[in-house]
Amino acid sequence: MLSNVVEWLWPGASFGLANQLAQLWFGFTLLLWLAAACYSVTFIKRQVGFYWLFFIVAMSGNLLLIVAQDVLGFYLGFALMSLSAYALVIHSGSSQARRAGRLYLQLAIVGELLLFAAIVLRVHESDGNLALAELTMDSIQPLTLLLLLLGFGLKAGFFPLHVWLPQAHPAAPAPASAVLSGAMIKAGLFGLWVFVPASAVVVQQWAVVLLVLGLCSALFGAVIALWHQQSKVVLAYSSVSQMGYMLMALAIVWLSTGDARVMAATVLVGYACHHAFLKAALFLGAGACSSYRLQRFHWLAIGWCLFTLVALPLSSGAAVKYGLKQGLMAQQSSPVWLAEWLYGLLSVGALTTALLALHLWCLLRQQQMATHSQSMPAVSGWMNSGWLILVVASISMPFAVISTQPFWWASISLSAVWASSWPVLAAVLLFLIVRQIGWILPERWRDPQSRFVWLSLRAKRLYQTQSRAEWQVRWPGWRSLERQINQGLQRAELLSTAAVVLSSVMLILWLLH
Amino acid sequence: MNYALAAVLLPLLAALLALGWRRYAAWVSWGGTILSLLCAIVALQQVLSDGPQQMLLGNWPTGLAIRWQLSELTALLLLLTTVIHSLVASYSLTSLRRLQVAADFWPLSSLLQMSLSALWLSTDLFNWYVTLELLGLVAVAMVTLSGNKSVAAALRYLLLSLAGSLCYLLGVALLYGQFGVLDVAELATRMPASESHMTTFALVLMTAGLMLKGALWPLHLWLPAAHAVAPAPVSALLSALVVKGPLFILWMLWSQLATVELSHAAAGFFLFAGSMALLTGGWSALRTPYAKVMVAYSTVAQLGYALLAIGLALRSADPAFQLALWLFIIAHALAKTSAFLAVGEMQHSLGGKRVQMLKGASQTMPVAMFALAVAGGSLIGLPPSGGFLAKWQLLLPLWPEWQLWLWLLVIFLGTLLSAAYVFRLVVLAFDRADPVKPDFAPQLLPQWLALVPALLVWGLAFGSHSFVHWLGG
Amino acid sequence: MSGDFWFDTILGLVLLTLALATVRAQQLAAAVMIFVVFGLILAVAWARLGAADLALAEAAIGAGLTGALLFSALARQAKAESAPVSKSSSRSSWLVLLLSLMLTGILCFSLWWVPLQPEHHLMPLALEHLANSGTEHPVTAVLLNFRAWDTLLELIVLLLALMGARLVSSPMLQTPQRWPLASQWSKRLAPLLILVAFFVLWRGATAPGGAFQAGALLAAAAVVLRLNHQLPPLHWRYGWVRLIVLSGVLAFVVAGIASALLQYQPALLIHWLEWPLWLAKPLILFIELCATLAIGLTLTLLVVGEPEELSS
Amino acid sequence: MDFNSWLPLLIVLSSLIPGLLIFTLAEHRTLLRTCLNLSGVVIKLLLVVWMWLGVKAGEDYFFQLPFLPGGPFILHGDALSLQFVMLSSVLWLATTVYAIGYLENSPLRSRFFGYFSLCVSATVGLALSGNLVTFVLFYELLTLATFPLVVHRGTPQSLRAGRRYLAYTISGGVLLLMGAALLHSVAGSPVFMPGGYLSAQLDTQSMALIVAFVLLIAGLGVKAALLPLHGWLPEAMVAPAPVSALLHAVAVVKAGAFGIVRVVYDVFGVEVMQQLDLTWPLVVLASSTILYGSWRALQQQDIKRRLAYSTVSQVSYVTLGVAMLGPVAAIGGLVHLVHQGVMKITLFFCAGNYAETLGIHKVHELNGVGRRMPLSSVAFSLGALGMIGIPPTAGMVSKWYLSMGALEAGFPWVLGVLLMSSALNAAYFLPLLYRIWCLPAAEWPEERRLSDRFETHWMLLLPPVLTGALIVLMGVLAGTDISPLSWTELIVEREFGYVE
Repeated sequence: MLSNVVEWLWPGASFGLANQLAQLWFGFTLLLWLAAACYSVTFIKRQVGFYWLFFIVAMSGNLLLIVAQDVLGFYLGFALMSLSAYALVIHSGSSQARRAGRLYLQLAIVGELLLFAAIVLRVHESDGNLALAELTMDSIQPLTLLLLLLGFGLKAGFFPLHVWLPQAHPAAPAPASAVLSGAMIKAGLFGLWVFVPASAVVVQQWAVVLLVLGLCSALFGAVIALWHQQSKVVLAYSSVSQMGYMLMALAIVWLSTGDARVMAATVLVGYACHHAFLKAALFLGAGACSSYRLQRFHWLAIGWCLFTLVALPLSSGAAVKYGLKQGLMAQQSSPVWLAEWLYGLLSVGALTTALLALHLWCLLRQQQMATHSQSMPAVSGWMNSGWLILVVASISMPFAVISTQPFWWASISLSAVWASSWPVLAAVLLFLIVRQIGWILPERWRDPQSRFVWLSLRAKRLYQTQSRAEWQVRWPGWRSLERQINQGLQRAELLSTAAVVLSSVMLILWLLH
Repeated sequence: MNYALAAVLLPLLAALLALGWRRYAAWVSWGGTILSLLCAIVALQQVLSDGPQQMLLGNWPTGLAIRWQLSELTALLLLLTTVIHSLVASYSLTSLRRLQVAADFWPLSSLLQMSLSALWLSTDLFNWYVTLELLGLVAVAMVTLSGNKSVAAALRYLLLSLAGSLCYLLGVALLYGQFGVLDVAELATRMPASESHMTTFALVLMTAGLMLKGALWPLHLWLPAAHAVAPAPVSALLSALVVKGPLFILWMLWSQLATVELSHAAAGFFLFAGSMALLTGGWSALRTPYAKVMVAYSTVAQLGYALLAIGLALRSADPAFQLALWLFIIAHALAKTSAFLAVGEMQHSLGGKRVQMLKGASQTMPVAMFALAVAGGSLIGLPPSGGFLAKWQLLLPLWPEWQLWLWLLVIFLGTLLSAAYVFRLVVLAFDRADPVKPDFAPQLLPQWLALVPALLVWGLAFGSHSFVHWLGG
Repeated sequence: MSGDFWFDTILGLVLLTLALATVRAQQLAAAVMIFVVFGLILAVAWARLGAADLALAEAAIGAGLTGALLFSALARQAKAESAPVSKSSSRSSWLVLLLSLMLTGILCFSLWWVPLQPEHHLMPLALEHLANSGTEHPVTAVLLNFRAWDTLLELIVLLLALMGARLVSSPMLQTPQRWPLASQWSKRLAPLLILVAFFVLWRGATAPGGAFQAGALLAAAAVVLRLNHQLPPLHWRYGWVRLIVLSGVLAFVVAGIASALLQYQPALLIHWLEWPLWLAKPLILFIELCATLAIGLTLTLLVVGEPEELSS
Repeated sequence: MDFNSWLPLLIVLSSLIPGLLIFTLAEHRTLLRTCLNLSGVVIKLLLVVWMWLGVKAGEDYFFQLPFLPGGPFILHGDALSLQFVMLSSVLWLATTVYAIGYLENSPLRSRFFGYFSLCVSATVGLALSGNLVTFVLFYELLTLATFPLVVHRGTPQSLRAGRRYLAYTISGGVLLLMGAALLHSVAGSPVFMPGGYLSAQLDTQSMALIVAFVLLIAGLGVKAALLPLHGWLPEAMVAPAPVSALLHAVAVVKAGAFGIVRVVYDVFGVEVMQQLDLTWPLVVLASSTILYGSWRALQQQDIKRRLAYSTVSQVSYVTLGVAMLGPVAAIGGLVHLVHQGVMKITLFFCAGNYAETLGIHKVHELNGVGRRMPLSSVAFSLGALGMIGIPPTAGMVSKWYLSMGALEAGFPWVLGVLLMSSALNAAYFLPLLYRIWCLPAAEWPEERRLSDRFETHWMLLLPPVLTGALIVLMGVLAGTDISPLSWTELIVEREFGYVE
């Protein structure tokens, strides 16, 4: 554990990685960025300077927020990350990207402000303590909690706050999407983890809601994804879905106590790590799929990632899912019936996730087929290496990350294998049946447009108004009246009049006196 | 006292010499002024060290003789007169050569200085009449210096001035008829005790006459025409000095001769007249299309402050109002000198009488324009000018008396109006799009001389301690 | 009702009538003429009131000099252009009338309150000091000794009047053609007038009279001579003309300075215009003489001075 | 008198004397003028640094001259005044360099630089004023010295702006004068002291104190551009860029804000303010100004006008922080005095650069400027981000302290105001950045290309780049000893008697 107060930076600045989990978080984030960087070397072809500038700023922001041990440092990192990501989103310069970017930026700013308010309130609640470590000890006001949830939630992108995700991810270049989905949205989660004091009463009450919300998000994301025909949109919705699981994990962390909490935290970090690698790898794959000629091992890698996504045994997914279920059952704060219901619904979630994976596989294949693969360039070494890092990391995660190893071992027990496999099998079955029937999604249901892009345009019109003329006083006939007065004031007879008036005044004065 | 006497006689001698020895009129007059300036300084010093002094002319007993009194106030006014006259004379030395009737300017201006000095020193009702008459005639004669175009204004000025003098004289006669003395101090011992309709009427008559001569609202209408038509140094002298004479007498009359009730009643009138002067004078100055008329109206407005101060001083025992009155007089004299000299200089070089001729003056005649702006700053009352000092002295005792809030409002509005008309000129001067080209190369020295009084008045606030010490008791 | 009463009443009525007639006269010349008559009657009135000084002064200045001034003004006027009487001016004349009436009313009202016998503090004082003043006549004493400063300033007033007049260039004086009778008449009249003038001056020391009246008479003589071309043009550029015009004031100042120097004592205050007792009478006489000459010449120049003579 | 008491006067004179000398220079003496200017700047900066070190070490700098009766002319170098003095001296350096480049070959430079130096003298004098009378004196002088700069261009438009400027500021000055007179008549004009000097009059003269407060705030509010009195500021933007930059963004408006600080803390004092219940009206006023200014800024299509309205909004942060009467809020307000100055001057420099180099005045002309003028645009972006309050810029620091202070002082709704304002700031600044960086370039007029120069004249480029760097440094290095933040903490601790 290294923590380090730096006197000469902003007030209270201190850095360090508080515990093993934070180290792990830092580690996977760093790896993710490195992989994306490798991938970007040849993938990015226009406006390279800008791309790298903002890539690096976003990366440093992301790393800073993990490393920061004080509020301001965290906020600095968070803001740097989320704002410079805007440049990554609109990098392609297409109108779609700009629309998506606008929505992203609007929400990022709003989120930033809400977060700022939340942080200020939070610090105020704890008597101006700027050290993160001391924040978690205190109670929390409902308003602060709400603001925190909204602020971080807008970044984390779970269910009701996910609106920017399906827009921004397809617009951004693949490596940018990878880090967006793999690392940046996790930062929101990380923030919640860091800022919300688990033991506060309010948190205990709200966590149950969050648990349900997380599951909703998980189901919603996966189901909506099936409607979409663009691979990156599907991936984005998958992220929404997966963030739902992670939200559940977080809620479990809050709800559980003692050792169970440590376990739940491990699950949370493990889940984040797992999802980061696989989603980044998938995005890289999806990016390569549209404009590069893929080799067989590429498809293998994509397959493995999907395999992991649906949490089939031996993958890291299975481990973290198992951990999640364990955690859900281990916590005692929520009603038992709710936990059991949720436990059951998690299987439905797995089913939908599997459907999504299959849908995605088909889409990617179609994408590759649709283009003349021979005329496509081959995937370059840099890209391969970036991809490779992620896939290898994904495969090796259960072994490399010691804290999740118990779950992995547990997940290959027979019951666990069955529990994780039957939804997948059901999904495959369902998929095959649908295939067999030949039912395809009606045209008008495909790619539903999000209303939020339109709303963002309206919002923009609201604040980009034309200047109006200043309010001016106009008096009709003012000038001529004034001229008359002036002429009157300078008349010759005025003197004698004045003399008379003066004399009368004095006379009256005198007589009265 | 001897030096005060010298300060009165030197300009008289200079005037006589200048009349007789016409070739060197300018130098003689100028030399006389400078010498009298030195004398006035010494006189002030003596008063400050030895206290007030008095002189009975001819060494006859009190009552029979005319009594001269040299107090701190009169010494200061004497100094003011000599300072302003020497400044104007210096300016005229450099600029008056272009005027046809220059030779007549010198004796007249020296006589003006002499008569005003005599007025300050005197404490005799009839002697005041004579000095007033003298002052009026000098002023009229000087107005006519600019030739035929000035005759109408000068004649009007003459007639009204005579009417004013007659009113005053009538009042003097009534008082003399009743009390048989002319010395103010003696009258002051008798008059308030035996107050009657007669004395009231005499005071009213004298007030009317003095207001007419001093161009106090509502009897100010002759002033803009007369002051605007005169040559620049003359306007400066008229506005800075001549109108202050009647004001001085007015204050002496009401503060010394009137009963408390009467002066309270009169104070209301003075306050009203002062407010109206401030507002209408300021407004007229703002709207007039001619530059010098504007400056002249500004005099009308500024005299409103003096009237306000008189009114307040009559109403309240606070000596600060008196102090404010004298400070206004001093600051206005200096500022107005500068303003008229500057405007005159610009009018001469740029051609035209309208305000519009000042377009671009800050580029073509920067020093003169600067002088005008600086003098205007004092008229507005911007710190640290003398105008500011005076206004400050007026505001300080005014604030604690809440029932007088109306006059605060008037002062506020008057200040805004003065700012409006001053900056109307200044803004025009910064016009670079369409500047007025000078007809010939502007002379630099007169411009600098026009600036001197403005700078003096801006340094005034730093000497305020002395003023308070001298005037406030 | 005595004869005196009737005489005074008639005098007053005549004065009022003349004043009204002056104002209402249609022609300027007539107005001037009536005004001269008015001045003469007024002098009589002063005489009736026992103010011989004033009567003399009024006769010399009000009737004689003012008349001459007005006549010369008439002569200088180009063809009388009667300015159309505008409505506004008639309105303002009503105002003026109102003002005058009001003034008169107040004046009458306050005169009602004037004590008939004012408590004169100064008269006994003046009489007491008369012996030290160098002259026997109280008026002269007041003018040239007790309140000499006023007189000095009044002399300057006169000087200023001349200077003011010089500055306003006026049209040529239309002198009448040489008229033998007039020139003869003036030849006789002028010495007489000068003689009378000096008599009045001399008399001033003991009885009503003095420099102003004498100067006015002198001026009258000069005007008459000048109008009949029996006197050369008086040019302002002549040194002596200026010297004489200035002489009144100069004499005063020189006398003042000289007496101040004569009585100078370092420790004491200089008393301005304090004549030493032994020198008082000659000084006063000297001043009066100079003043008479100055007044005479000044008035002459005011009346008959020609533009090119006046302006430098 | 030893040197210490002369130092404040010397600081004022160090710009006054070069200014007066410059007036007398002929137009073509460019080199001499530049030397005079720069030497004045450098000398002033050295003196200020000296004083800064002294004040830090606990020295007292006090210069006194008899002036009005009961109200001497006092220059007093305390921690609070040094905040403002330091700001104006440093920014004067930047602006002088900028102005020399900006006005290259334009007429009437002697006049311009003369008045410019006078303005700085007045600003510094105002900062160093030791009592209310002296403050009023310099306040008016500042008005007068600024006016010629506003109308420097001499076009009808700038003359109109000048008239408006005068109408507002002179009225404000008169109000201030009246208020000062009232206070003087109540309690004299002693030296500004922490905690105010009016508590003795609190019981007997509370009405007078309230009236005086209203008058003073109204007078100061004109320069500080508080809500109904802000109308001059956007108009005054027709002045040349250095004038808008230093004077309107920094000196003049800050003079008003600084005056409010003085009045609230050193004349009335916290206790009297609370007793008289004067706090919340000021807070409400400042808050509404913040929102209104931002809202108006949104509607402006002219870059400088947009920046001007932004100034209206941002300067009220200072007022807001001061008005809330809490130590943390005071830190926020006072540190924003510096931060906003540096940020806004950067923005104005850059706007000036755009206008000078490419003739850009309107928002929609900014498209793609980022490629053509990258350094200026970077500086501009930093300034804009700072205004929004995005970390790690200086704006974030002040916003943080203001928010914390609002909570601490019991005005939680102010946090909402700050958030709204930040949102509006983002709404009017981010589209500019978007145009600058993200949109394709427009066609510049041929004569504006200036192919032989990199971006523009180096003298125009250096100042914004330096101040832009400062924006980030002041944010990142806020905890260092030389940062404005720690100096502000010193002020709050020492002057306002707050101990954290």
